[in-house]
Amino acid sequence: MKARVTVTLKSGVLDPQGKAIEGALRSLGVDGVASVRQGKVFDIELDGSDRAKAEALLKQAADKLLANTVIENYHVEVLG
Amino acid sequence: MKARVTVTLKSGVLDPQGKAIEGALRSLGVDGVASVRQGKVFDIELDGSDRAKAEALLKQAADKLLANTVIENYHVEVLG
Amino acid sequence: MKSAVLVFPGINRERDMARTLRLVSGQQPAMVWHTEHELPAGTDLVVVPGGFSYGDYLRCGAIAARSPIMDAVRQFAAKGGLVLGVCNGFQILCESGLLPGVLMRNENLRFICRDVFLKVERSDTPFTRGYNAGQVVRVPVAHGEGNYIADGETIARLEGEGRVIFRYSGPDGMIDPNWNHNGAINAIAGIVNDGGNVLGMMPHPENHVEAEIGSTDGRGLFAGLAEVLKRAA
Amino acid sequence: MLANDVKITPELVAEHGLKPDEYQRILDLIGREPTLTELGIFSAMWNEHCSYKSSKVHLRGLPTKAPWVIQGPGENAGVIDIGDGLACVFKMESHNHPSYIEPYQGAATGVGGILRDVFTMGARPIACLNALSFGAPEHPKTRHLVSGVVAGIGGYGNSFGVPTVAGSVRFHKRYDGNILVNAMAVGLAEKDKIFYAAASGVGMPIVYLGSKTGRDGIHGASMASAEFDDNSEEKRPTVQVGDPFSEKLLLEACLEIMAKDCVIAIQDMGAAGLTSSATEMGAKGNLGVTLDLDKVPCREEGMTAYEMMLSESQERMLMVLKPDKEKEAEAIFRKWGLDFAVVGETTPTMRFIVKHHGQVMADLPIKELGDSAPEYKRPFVSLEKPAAIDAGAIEPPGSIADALERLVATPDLCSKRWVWEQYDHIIGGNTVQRPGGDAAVVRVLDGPKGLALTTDVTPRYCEANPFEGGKQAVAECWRNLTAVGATPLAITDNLNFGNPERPEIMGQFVGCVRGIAEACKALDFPVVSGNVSLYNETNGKAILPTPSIGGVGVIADFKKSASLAFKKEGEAILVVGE
Ligand SMILES: Nc1ncnc2c1ncn2[C@@H]1O[C@H](COP(=O)(O)OP(=O)(O)O)[C@@H](O)[C@H]1O
Repeated sequence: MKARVTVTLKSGVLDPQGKAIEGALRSLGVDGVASVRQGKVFDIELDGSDRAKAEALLKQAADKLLANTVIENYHVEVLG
Repeated sequence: MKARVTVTLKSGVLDPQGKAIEGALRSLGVDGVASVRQGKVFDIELDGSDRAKAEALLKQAADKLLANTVIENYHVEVLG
Repeated sequence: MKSAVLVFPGINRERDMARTLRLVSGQQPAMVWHTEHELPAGTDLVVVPGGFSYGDYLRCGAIAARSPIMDAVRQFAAKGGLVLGVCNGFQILCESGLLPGVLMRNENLRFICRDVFLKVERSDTPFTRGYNAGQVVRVPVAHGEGNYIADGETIARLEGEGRVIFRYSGPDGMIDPNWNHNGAINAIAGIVNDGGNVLGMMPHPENHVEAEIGSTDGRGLFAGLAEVLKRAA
Repeated sequence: MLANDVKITPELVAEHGLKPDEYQRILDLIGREPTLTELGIFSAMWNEHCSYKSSKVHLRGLPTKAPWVIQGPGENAGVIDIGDGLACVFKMESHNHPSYIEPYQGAATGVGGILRDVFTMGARPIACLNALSFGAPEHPKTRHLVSGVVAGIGGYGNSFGVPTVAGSVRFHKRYDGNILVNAMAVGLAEKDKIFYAAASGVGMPIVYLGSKTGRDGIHGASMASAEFDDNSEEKRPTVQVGDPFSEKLLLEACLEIMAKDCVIAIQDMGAAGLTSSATEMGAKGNLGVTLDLDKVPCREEGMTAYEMMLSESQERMLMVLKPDKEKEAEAIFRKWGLDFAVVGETTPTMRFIVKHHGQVMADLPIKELGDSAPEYKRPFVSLEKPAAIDAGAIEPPGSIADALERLVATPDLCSKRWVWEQYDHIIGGNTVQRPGGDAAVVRVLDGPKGLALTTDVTPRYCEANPFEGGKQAVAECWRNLTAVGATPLAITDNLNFGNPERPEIMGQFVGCVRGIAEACKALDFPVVSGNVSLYNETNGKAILPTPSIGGVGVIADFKKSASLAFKKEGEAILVVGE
């Protein structure tokens, strides 16, 4: 089974990379970008075929490791 | 308008990060993960409301800066 | 002083740290592998050294923070044991919950290696006995992600409780954005936990303990610790 | 039974960079048509990079011996005796083309490769240097290339944990389409504990160590040969991605098993991967080698023998272990989380045999693979020397102060702090003189000995007069070492030139090499390792001839090294020399 975990910064948390990208886009002449926030995706290949079990597993992975829940939110999606 | 650009490594390209995460999940006792590949997301706030224009803009941003097209693929999604 | 230096895969300043501990205290530290479940008996100082544990993949310090030895360190700290985390060690302590906040990418997104000036805010902690409050020391930094942040409440508490121990400053002790090379909030370079027994800092005092190699400004930290531990013993 | 899968056509031969007469040489050597895997093996072994076919005859003119030279060119790195039972192991190597394609990863893997060369010999790396040449600052690609290359060098070295202590950066429009990234690594070992590539003993296990093999960096030729299907995206030749974390583990694991005396021979899997490392270990030890590719740890599914033999995946090594130490060595590698697999053995046959899925994919004479590579005496001409400029005919500057200000503001002469601050130059706690001076000085262990390190060359001198330019580069290196108080001991070189098939380029090469040789002989300053990078040109326009010289010197007491800064007001300033 394939799944994707997306980890994004909580709103309010400063994002120096996003800020820098905003600036870089502007200086590259890409206009119309109001703001950028950078996050991560994890494309995960799972053993087994039980969706519910997979989701539970991914939540566990995200809580334990993939996200730092002090500053990040995560979203789990089993693609099947 | 909100949009998301997802940047992932082309298949076949070594992903040291994904590899390290796989190992870490295993030693944390999260079982059933066969493989992990790490990518990036950019959550972008855009001026204006023309979807087609927004998509073109994001493609340009991805080509110029957000993705390294030698080793990465990207996917643009305007969320409205 | 019976110190223990933790060794995680990818850590690379453990040898610098061990040499400094030996130079200053005259005693060889124990090198403790990350899969251990216990610290050596009688350990009175745990040092989490700098480097790139697990390549700093995922987030700096994230994977190391979850290794078996860190449970032992948490127990050690809970009993008041002294823990020092430098650079990656600071990041690991934050990721493991022993210290609040996180270290983000440097403001200019670049790795920066240079000497910086640190203002020592307090001298009444076990880590700063060797310095005077307000003293300015010159020590090097070498990091890409040293930009300390935490939520407003946490920062207010840290400041209110006097837990900011080191700040990036000018040579005269002035706090000025121009001297804050990584953009850390309130120019924070090092903090302690609420018990005052766990210190995390980005700069490398262990690389400035000899006059011919940089300076001796980093020595005070280790000499102070050795003194405190000798008195306690 | 030899698996003859693909008809070898002249087009396929050409795609593998082999000339018709070179292919004929292969036919004569093996007496039959090669398999595709064999053709790949020959192309890897006989390309310029591996075989030095255009440069070899000239490199023989370089002085490589001195009483303090322990190992000259020909091994992974050069080795010199620095006294007190210690040896200094060092080499410089280019990663020019990959860095132009993907600056971050290209430069990073360049650093990774040269570090492996050094620790393969049993040395712990103690310093890195680099010599970088970029196009004109105003060229649209330059900014991107500079920031990627500098970040890549830092990204690898900082994480691996070796200080990058010196280097050089230049800008010139002749590098617009062809930048140069030369990386040098310096390591320290006990002088009687150096490890070499030559295998010994028949029936010894050949062990694969490090990261898994993927389709990294497989030549464009493989695209033409691999059939296209739904997975063709998977088969795209890809850029090599560096993994400094794995390399750091590989370093620690290698040094640990070397200390436990498990190793007979060891070879880094460099540019031509499994092919060159396996053949070199066998050929140098006068032994045959049989590889079983089914045992090779692979990152991707369905890799063919051809792909495995040509893969340039990084962070890998090949070793011959003492059979009774195999278990011990394996335990050490597992502890560091690295792959470990017995993939073959040494044989008495002098054949290089590659098996995959029960079939023989290659069966070649191992000595001849390296020894019978073509060697060219390419024609060369010396270009007309440019006429001397009459200094009197040049308008004097209005104000010396203005002229000085303009000079120090030029990209070549301005401070390079913005570069070296991105490199960790203090890790190790031994950096006595940091970047910014004439040469870096690094303390040896706990002292008092120190090593002085520098890289130098002035390409415009080499262009104007290759012989004098070659001499000058060595002399400059020598001066930088003596200026910090060191006794110069030996050099490594990285010879970057254009297309050697053009006589005027070959003329530059020959001239520079002769100049280097002359200066090295005069100074008793031998060349102990080096690297040649040819075909650095775009659209028929070559780079400036750029023979980078990396020098090593020794200081008895690091505390006595001299630095560049004025120390006090009112002191006399002396000019020494002509
Ligand atoms: N790429 C680099 N990496 C590390 N150090 C560098 C690099 N480029 C320049 N430096 C350092 O900056 C200083 C000045 O460089 P350069 O202009 O080449 O020196 P010079 O020509 O005076 O020998 C030297 O100390 C050199 O080591």
